[in-house]
Amino acid sequence: MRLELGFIPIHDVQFADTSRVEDGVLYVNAEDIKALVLKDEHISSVEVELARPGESVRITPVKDVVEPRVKVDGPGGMFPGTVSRVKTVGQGRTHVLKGAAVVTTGKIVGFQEGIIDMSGAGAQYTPFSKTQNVVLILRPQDGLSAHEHEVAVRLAGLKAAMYLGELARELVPETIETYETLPLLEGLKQHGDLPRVGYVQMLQSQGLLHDTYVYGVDAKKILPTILYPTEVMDGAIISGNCVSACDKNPTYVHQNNPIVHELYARHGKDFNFCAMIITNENVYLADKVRSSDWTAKLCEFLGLEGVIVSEEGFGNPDTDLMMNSRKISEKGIKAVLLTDEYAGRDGSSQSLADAHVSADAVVSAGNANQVITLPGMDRVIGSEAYVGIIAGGWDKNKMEDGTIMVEIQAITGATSEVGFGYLSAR
Amino acid sequence: MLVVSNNPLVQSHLIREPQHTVAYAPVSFRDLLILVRDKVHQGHVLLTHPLSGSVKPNETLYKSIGMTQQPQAGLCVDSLLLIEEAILAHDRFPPRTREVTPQMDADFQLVDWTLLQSALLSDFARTRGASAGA
Amino acid sequence: MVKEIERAGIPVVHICTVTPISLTVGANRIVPAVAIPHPLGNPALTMAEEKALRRKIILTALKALSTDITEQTVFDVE
Amino acid sequence: MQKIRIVHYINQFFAQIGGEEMAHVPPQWREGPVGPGLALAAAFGQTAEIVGTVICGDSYFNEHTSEALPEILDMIKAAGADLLIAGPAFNAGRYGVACGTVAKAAQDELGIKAITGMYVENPGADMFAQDVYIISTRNSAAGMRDAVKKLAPLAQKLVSGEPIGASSEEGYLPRGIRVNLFEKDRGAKRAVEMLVRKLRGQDFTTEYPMPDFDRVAPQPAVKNISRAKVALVTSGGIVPFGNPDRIESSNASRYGRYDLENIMDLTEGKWATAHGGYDPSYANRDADRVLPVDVMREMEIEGKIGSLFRYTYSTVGNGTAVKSSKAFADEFVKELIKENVQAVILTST
Repeated sequence: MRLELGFIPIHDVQFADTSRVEDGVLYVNAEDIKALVLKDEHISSVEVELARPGESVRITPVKDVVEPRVKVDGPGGMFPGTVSRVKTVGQGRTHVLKGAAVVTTGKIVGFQEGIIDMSGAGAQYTPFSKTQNVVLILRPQDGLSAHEHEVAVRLAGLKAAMYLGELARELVPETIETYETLPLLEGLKQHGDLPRVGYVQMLQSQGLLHDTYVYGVDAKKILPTILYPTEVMDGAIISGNCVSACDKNPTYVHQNNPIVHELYARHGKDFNFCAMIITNENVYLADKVRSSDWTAKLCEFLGLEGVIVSEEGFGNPDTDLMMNSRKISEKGIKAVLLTDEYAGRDGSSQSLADAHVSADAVVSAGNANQVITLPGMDRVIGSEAYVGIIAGGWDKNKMEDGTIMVEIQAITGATSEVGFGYLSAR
Repeated sequence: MLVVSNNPLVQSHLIREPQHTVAYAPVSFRDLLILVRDKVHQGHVLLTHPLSGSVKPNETLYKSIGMTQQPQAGLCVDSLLLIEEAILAHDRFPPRTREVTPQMDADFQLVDWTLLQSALLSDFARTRGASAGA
Repeated sequence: MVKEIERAGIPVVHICTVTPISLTVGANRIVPAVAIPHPLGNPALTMAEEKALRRKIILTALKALSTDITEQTVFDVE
Repeated sequence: MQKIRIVHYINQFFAQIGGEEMAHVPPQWREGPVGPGLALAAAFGQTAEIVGTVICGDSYFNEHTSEALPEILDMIKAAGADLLIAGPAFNAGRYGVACGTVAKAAQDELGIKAITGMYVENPGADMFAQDVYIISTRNSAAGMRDAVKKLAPLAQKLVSGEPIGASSEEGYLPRGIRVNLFEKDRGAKRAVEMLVRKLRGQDFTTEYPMPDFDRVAPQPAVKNISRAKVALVTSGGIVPFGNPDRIESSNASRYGRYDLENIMDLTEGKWATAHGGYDPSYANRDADRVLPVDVMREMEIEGKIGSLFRYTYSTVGNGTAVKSSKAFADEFVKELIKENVQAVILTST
C-alpha cells in the first residue's frame, strides 16, 4: 500500500468571509463551520475561536485535536467508518494543511482535562502550542446524556477538520512524501536481508472518555489486528478519550503517529518495517490476557524480529504493557517499550504500576507528576473552572496573580507515549 | 460476577440484574481496595483490573471491581499481586482535599459505571459462551 | 528487607504466608507459613498443638539456614 | 560575588604520599589544592577556591572510621567550607566508600554541599548514590579530565541552589529520583534507535530501568546454627502494647526496635500487632503467632541455636512494599553486623 502525503504549510489563521488557503494563511468562515456543526441536533451552540502560537491564550478543557486533511486520490475518505463511509484507506494521495489544527473543547464531565497554552512555560510541553488552532467551543442540548454528548463533540471535531481539509483539495503541495508498505511476502522479497520490524500500538479502550475507534469500531471490541501503517495517516484510528490528557493520543497524533513516521524514516535501510499491529487495553482481565496472547501471536506469525510497543495511559495499561512485553519476548522477539511515568511530584516513587524483567529497553516520555507553574493568560478559550479539579490540578492551585500550578499530566500531549514529544526522565 | 463497589449508581443499575451480585460498601476508594484484597484472600478471583480508567485514585471517589461470584479453593496469587500493587499505586498519589460538586460527584459515578459496563459486556460474552459450550 | 539483610552478608530465612510474594521480593530461603492473620499459629488448635506447629516451622527455618542453596528455595514444613 | 570555599578530600595515593604501603596514614590538613585539586581549581576558575585539602589513608579511614570521620569533619568546618569535594575515587573501592562517607557526613552533619565522583561499579556508588551527588566517572584515573569537567559545573549549581537537571544531563549517577528533561530527539526516534541497537546486539541504555529485579545471591549456610546468634525481624507489625513508635497500620514509614531481654513469651496485653490489613485479634491474643519469641527461647534453652539476639525489629508491610522497608533494613542491618548476628528469621503475614 502506497500513500503520498502532500503538505500545504500553514503559518497563520484568520477569520474571513470565505474559507480558503492563500499564501500559507488559513482563512476561516466561522459561520460555515457553525452551520455544519449545528446540523447535529445534539449540539445546541458552537463558537469558533482562533489561537496562534505565541499568543497569551489558554485552551481548556481540550477534548480532541484533529488535523485538517483531505483524500484527493485513492479509495475512501478521511476518518472512514465515522464521518466517511467505511472503506479501507491508506493509499493514493492525501493533502494536509500542515501547521493547522482543529481543537474541540466543551465540558462533558465535571472533572475534564486538557490544557493547551499558546505561550509561557506550559507551551513547550504541548505540541499544539505550535499549531494554528481553530477552536470549537461546543455546548450540548439540555438533557443530553454524557455518552451522546461525547459522540457529538467527537464528530464535530472530525467534521470541522474535514471541512477545512477540503480547502486543500485543489492546492499544489509544497512538499510530497511517499510512504509505502508492501504486502508481507513482497516486502520480504524486496528487503530480504534486513531485520523484520513491526509496531504494536496499544489503544485506550475502557469506557466513557476512555475509548478509541478503529474504522468506527469501538476498540474494546476488537481483537488485535494488522494495519498497513499508512492507514492511520488517513484517519483509520480516532480518539474518544481525553482523561489525564498528557498521555492520551488525540486524533491528530494518530494521523501523525510519530513511531510510524520514524520507522518509515529508516525502513529499507536499517530494517524492513513490515506491519503495524493494534491492540487494546480493556478493563476485563481475561480480555487483557487474550489481547496480549494475540499480539504476541501476530508478531510471531509475521516473522517479526523486533517491535516497538507503545502504551496509552497509566495504571491498568501498565499490566497490558508488561503482558505484551513478556509474551513478545518469550517468542524470541526483541521489544522496545514506550511509556510515561508517574513517579510522584518529587520523582521518588515507582513509576509504573507493573513491571517485568523482560522490559529491558524502555523509552520514557517523562514524569507526568512534575509540577509546573503556568502564567495567567489574557484570554481563556473554554473555561478555567475545571483546571482546579483536573488530575494534574492542585486543590488551591489558582494563585492571586492569575498563575496556576498543575502537574504536567493536565497538559494535552505533555508525556505522549507514542513519543510525539521530546520530554523524558532519568 | 461479584461487583465490589462504593458507587451507588452501580448498585442501582445492577440491583435489577440477578446474574450479578453487588457487594456495595459506602467506603473510601482505598478501603474499597482493602475490601477487595480481603475477598481475594477468601478465594475470590479478580475479573477486572483494580486500576481501571485514567481518573487517578486520588481524584475519583468511586471504584467498582469485578470478581468471581464464588470463591475458589485456595488463593489466586495473580489476583493478590494485582490488588497489592493497586493499593501501592493508590498510596503514591497524595491525598487531596477539595470540594466535590454534586455534578462532579455524579460524573465520577457515571465514568466508573461505564468502566464497569465494559467489563460486564466482556463477562457476559465469556460466561454465556462457557455455558453454551457445556 | 530480605534482600538488604542478605546483601549485608547475613543469611536470612523468610517465613511468609504467600510464598509467591516472597519469591517476587527476592528471598532466597523461604518457609511457607500458616495463614495471614496468624502465620506461625492456628487458633483452631489447642495452645499445646499450636506451639508444636510453631516449633515445626521454626525447625524448618533453622534447617533452611543450615542448608547451602544456589537459587531461591522453598523449604516445606514437614 | 564571593568565591566558593572548597575543601577537597583525597586519599594517600592521590596526595602522592604513597600506595598501599602508606594507606595507614591518619587524616592530615594541607593548605590549598593538592594533586587532582589543581585540575579542579582550574575548572572552577575565578568562581571558587580550594582553601585546603584533607588527606587520609584508605585503610586508616575504613578501619578507624569512628575516629577519622569526626577529625575530618572538624578540619572541613574549621576551614569555613561552602562545599566539600571528595575524590573522584574512580574504581578504588575503599576510597569510594571513604569519599561517600565523608561527603554524606559533610552534608548531614555540617550542612554544607558535597559532591564526589566514582565509577558506577565502585561499591561506594551503590552505597551512597541516593544520598550524595556522585559524578559518573571512568574506571581509572585516566578519566580525571572528563570527571572534572562534569564535577565543577554540578558543584556550582549545588552551591548556588540552581535546579539540578536529570542524571543524564548533569553526568551524575542515577539517584532513584526521576527528573524530567527535554531530549534532543523525540521519543519515537529514540525508540527506533534503541530498537536498531537491540537488534544488532549493540549497547543501549534503557531510559527507565525496571525496579526490584536485582537478585541477591544466597549467602552460604550457617555452619553451626546451634552456636549462632539469631535475630528475629518481622513485617507483621508486632509491637509492645500501645504501639509506642506509632507504626502505621499499613505500608508503614517507620520501624520499631524492641528489647526482648528476659522476655520468654509475648503475652496478651503486653504485645499486639499494629497491622491493619487483617483481623488483628489472633495476633493480639498471642503475638508469638507472628513473632515466635516463645519457641525461639525454647530453641535457645535446648541448644538448637546459640542465642536469640537481644533486639527485634518490627514494621508493617505487605510483601510487595519494598521501597520503604529497604531503607529500614539498610539501617538496622548495621547493628546486626556490629553485634555479630549470624542469621535472621524474618516473618511476614
